[in-house]
Amino acid sequence: MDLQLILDNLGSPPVLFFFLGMIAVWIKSDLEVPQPLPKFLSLYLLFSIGFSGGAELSHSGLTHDVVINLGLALIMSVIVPVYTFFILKKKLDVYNAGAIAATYGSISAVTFITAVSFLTDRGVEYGGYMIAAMALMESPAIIVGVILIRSYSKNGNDQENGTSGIFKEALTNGSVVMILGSLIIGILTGTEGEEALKPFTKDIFKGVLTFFLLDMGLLAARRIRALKKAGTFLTAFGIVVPIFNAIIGILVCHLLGVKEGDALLLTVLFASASYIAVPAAIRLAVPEANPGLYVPLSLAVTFPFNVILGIPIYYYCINWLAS
Amino acid sequence: MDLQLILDNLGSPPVLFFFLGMIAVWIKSDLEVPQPLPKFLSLYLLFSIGFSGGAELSHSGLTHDVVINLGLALIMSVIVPVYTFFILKKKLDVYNAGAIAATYGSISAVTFITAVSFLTDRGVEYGGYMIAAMALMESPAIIVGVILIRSYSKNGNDQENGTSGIFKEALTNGSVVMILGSLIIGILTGTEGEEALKPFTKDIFKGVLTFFLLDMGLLAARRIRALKKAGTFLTAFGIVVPIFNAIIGILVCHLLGVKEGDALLLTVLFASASYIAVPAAIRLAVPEANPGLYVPLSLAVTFPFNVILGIPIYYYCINWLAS
Amino acid sequence: MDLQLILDNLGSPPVLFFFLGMIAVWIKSDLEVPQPLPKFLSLYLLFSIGFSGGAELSHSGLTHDVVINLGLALIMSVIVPVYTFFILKKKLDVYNAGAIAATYGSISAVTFITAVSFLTDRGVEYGGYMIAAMALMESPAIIVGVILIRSYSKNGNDQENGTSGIFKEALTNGSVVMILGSLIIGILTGTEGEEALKPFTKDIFKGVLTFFLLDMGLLAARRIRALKKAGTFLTAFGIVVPIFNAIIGILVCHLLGVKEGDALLLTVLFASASYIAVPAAIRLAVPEANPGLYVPLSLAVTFPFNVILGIPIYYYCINWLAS
Amino acid sequence: MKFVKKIEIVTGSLQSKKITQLLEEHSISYTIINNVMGKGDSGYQDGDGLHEAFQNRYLLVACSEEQLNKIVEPLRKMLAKSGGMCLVTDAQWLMH
Amino acid sequence: MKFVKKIEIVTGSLQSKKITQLLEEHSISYTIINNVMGKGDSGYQDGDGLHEAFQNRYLLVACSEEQLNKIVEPLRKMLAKSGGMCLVTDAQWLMH
Amino acid sequence: MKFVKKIEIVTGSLQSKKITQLLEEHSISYTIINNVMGKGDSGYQDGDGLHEAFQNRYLLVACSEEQLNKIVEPLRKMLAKSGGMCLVTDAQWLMH
Ligand SMILES: Nc1ncnc2c1ncn2[C@@H]1O[C@H](COP(=O)(O)O)[C@@H](O)[C@H]1O
Ligand SMILES: Nc1ncnc2c1ncn2[C@@H]1O[C@H](COP(=O)(O)O)[C@@H](O)[C@H]1O
Ligand SMILES: Nc1ncnc2c1ncn2[C@@H]1O[C@H](COP(=O)(O)O)[C@@H](O)[C@H]1O
Ligand code: NA
Ligand code: NA
Ligand code: NA
Repeated sequence: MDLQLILDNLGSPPVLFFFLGMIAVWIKSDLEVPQPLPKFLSLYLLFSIGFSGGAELSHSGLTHDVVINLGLALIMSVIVPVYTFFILKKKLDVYNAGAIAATYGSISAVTFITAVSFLTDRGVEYGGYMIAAMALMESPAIIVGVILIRSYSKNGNDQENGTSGIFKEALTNGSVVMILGSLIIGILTGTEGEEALKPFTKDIFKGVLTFFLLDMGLLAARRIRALKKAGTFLTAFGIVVPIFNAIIGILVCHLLGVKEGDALLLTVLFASASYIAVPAAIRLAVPEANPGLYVPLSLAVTFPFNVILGIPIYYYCINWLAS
Repeated sequence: MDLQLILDNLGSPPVLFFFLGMIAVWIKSDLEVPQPLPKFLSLYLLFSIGFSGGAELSHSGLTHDVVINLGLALIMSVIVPVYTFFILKKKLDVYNAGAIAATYGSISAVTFITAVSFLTDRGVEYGGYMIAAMALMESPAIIVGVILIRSYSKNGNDQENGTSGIFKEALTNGSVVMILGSLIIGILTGTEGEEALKPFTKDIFKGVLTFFLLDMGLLAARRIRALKKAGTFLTAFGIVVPIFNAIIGILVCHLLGVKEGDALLLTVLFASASYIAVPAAIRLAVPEANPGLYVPLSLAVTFPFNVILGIPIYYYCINWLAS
Repeated sequence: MDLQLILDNLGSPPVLFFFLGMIAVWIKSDLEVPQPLPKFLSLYLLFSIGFSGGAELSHSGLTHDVVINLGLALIMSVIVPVYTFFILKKKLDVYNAGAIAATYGSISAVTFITAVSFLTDRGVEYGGYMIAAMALMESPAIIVGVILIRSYSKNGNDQENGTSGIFKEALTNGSVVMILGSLIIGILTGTEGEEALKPFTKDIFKGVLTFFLLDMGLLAARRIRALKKAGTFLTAFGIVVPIFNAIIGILVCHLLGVKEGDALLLTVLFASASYIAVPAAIRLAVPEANPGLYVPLSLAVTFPFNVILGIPIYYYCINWLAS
Repeated sequence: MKFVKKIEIVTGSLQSKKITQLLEEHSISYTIINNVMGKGDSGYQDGDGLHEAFQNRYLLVACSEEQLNKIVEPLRKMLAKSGGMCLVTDAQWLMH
Repeated sequence: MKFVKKIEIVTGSLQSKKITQLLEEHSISYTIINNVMGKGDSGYQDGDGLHEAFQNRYLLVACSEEQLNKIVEPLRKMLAKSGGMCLVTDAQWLMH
Repeated sequence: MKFVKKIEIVTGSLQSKKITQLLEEHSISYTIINNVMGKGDSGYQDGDGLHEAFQNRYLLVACSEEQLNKIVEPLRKMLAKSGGMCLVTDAQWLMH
């Protein structure tokens, strides 16, 4: 069954178009999705997933599952950057260690959305509050990462941007505002709003996601070259840490009795790494860190790993534990 | 009932996303819909509303309502810039008075489209010829405004662009061509065309409008700062004049027995002000006028007022008079 | 019946919006679809047509029709550039003759897609493998054209880019990768994938095509001015050669018993000329050729001719021969 | 290398069309960068206005001194009306 | 014609905001080109990162020598932090 | 401030890739502006062709005179083939 799940996932349109993007780069095709369309498509995905999640929440209401899931999300987004920071510090300087740690403490919205699409295809339910969990996990890791860097770097205290500046930036970043805003509006407009926007937010959703993953494939493949500089240690890090975080997620969810769908999404949040919000914040807050390391690692290693193999494997493990 | 209508409108997805855009600017988020996507979305809205209006017309045929509505539209688009010009000239120089007058004589397509969506949500019918009324009202005010400026400014006659140049530009502006063109094509292709394009022009329409209003909220909020320079007089102008024009619209429609749906749309055309076509034409034809006044006034005062409060209030009044 | 087919086609939304675009340019309107949206829309069309074709193929399986159609496609994409090259060489230098020959040996994806939409509107079936035929015909003409130029130009052999470079570029161009990739993914995901993406790839397809043809009309009309320089010979060439190639297509399809739908698509491939892939490749490989000739010829003469008159006429002839 | 005059113009997108027309009339080559933002005497051109009327364009021209002399007066007049900036510098053209 | 100093700055989009703020404070006009790519000491800025943090901005300023002198020190400090390039040339402003 | 050579190149988007490759080989930093339109000896590059083959790119390089000397010959050869413009000016680099 394990293998079948992986094969099914490999054979799904989003993953196949991701491969197509990678292949296009490898055969040196001039295929590209011109800017700023990828940015627009990702805004659309956040809009749709947030709005649908909110509508979902307006039906189900808040249960005590919510508290557990949001609590877990928040705790992990603080723990992950701390433990990875100390691992990374053994091989890298403080700036790069903090930057990568922040990246892995945060999440990848597209990986999450792909997992949602994976669940929907299999008719598995999940709670609308998981969208809130995703939004909640975007930013804390940025703050934790920057605090770690400031504590361990020599001239950590003569930084111009106070920690409060970083706080504000982390909380007002565009994707967080988009997800949370859409979620709240989805709650407020409920079934009526959901029905009115359904053709836009639901019907064409999978198509847009598929098209977007083509661009992600192009992006990821272009970044792979940069990985040579990163070396074996970092490349291994980009696969081992997600697996490790996923195992934590799977076990904790099992112990707390989190339902199948929610468990997969939480696990994917733990296992994924940010390649938009965090890198952008770090680029400004920690110019000493090398974007040639933290961007390709999450984009060209962890993202493809999760989307291609991670999601079906995590799902298999969750079900295997449950049975 | 009044309050309920307003609350309903406040709780509709397009208005809520408009608020989200404004909030994003206020909390200094970096959320943005990258150019040229807003322009593309507005082209889509004109395309869809024009085409649907045309298809509608091809069913209903031309009734004598058409003559009344188009006549009213044309008359108001000439009267409004004239009377507002003389009010504005008391406080502003001729150039700015003319520029703002032109802005208020013309219309806002997005306000109109939001009103259409308001009617559709409530199952209220309106005539497809109202789209033609909208197209008809876009341009005349530009010409009236420029003529007023040339008549009252000292060196009015050494202008290089003759009035005929302004005429031509006013009539060939992109949004007029897009609406009228789509309307005519909608008439020509009738039910068959309508059916074929329905998923694109109708089903996803509300979603695109909602997404677009997010960007309008971002835009409007960014412009609000500029209003401080405009002062209280102009800010008050931006609310009082639309209300006054709306009252004229409501009364005239009542007297002439214009039907509920058409009456709302006509009132909204009277009450709304242009923030794309007219400002663009004025920027070129009257470089002496300050775009820091005429753009924010229509975009950051009148547009939000109409979309948030105006539409439901006007609709309430129309129904109240009718009953 | 001939005339009725033409009139029906003239009255279809895509063709009418194509006219609207042309009219907008003629009346000097500032209407435009801002870059890079046209490029995005054309990517969408290739994605959708490729994917749908693949899904179609996964149902029908490979029949011996496939071999005939793909064979014909390949043969014509080699023959056309050769014979047109020798005609063109009588009036033009080797570089321009080769460039235009390559353009006419290749195909126009949008013409093909418009023909698909024409068939769909009439409920006529066609084979999914025709998408493969289209992809197959994109590139060979580039290679043939460049080889012809190198053979007949004096300093043909001191070119830096070897023929192998041209080969590689021709085969990896973005649109070929997009169509073939989507086709293969469509085959792999079959009915299930088709269902999941239907709202995106099928339902809104005609609307997007219609919108895109508006931009094609704008483009074509802007290019028409350049035709004056091209002169009568080339303008006539741009209509006579497509008709001649179409006649070949119609006769060969009749002789080989190719079915109605496939025959139209094959004829349209023969008759159409490239205005994206080939011009781009030629611009780089043969800088001596004048893009002011080969672009407007295919874009402003052959493309409109095929879309407006060609498709219905070819379809009429195919049916007339068959009856 | 050849000595040339380099002209850089920034002005509103719509207004710039007259300038390119002037250059066309004198058969002078040029380069255009679109979607340019800026702040000048007439306030912000921030591209936010949903219309290119609220954007600038940047024009770059390399020409001989005679060509410059021919267009300098009409150019000055156009810019007096449209506003914007025009800088002239000496440069060397890498012959090819 | 009037002699002016022409300043050209290329730096990260996010960082450039402080520089335009500095120019605003000194009431100096400027021109902005967005979506600029490049390669420098801190690697590629290729716009591929789905965020403007990974793009540069190009700023063009024509000002008097006094204005330049007023901003040169804060500018230097900002660029020391943000990286990027700043070129100064002499130019002539076509008066209008 | 340090004296540098400023090189400005405008050529077709596709052709410009060879030039950035040349700069990479010599470890010279550069700035790229995409979507540049223009008119030159080989006609219009108006970006209308649905493909970047019909657009220009603008490259800006600040480098030392030695670096310039190293690349000037291959650059000249490339431009001879691809067409376009290459201007060289003296500039001062604001050290940071
Ligand atoms: N001194 C300057 N330095 C750089 N750009 C300028 C300068 N003055 C004007 N500009 C540009 O020219 C545009 C129009 O200028 P103005 O007519 O002064 O508003 C502005 O939006 C700027 O982009
Ligand atoms: N010597 C140079 N010539 C042209 N552009 C440069 C140069 N140095 C830096 N840049 C630009 O400035 C950006 C940031 O530079 P850096 O801080 O050195 O990475 C680069 O991405 C380039 O666009
Ligand atoms: N004298 C010039 N001034 C400004 N830009 C030029 C000049 N000559 C060529 N260009 C630019 O270089 C591109 C290619 O030039 P060409 O190879 O001469 O057609 C043109 O499209 C222009 O953008
Ligand atoms: Na994570
Ligand atoms: Na009005
Ligand atoms: Na052909």
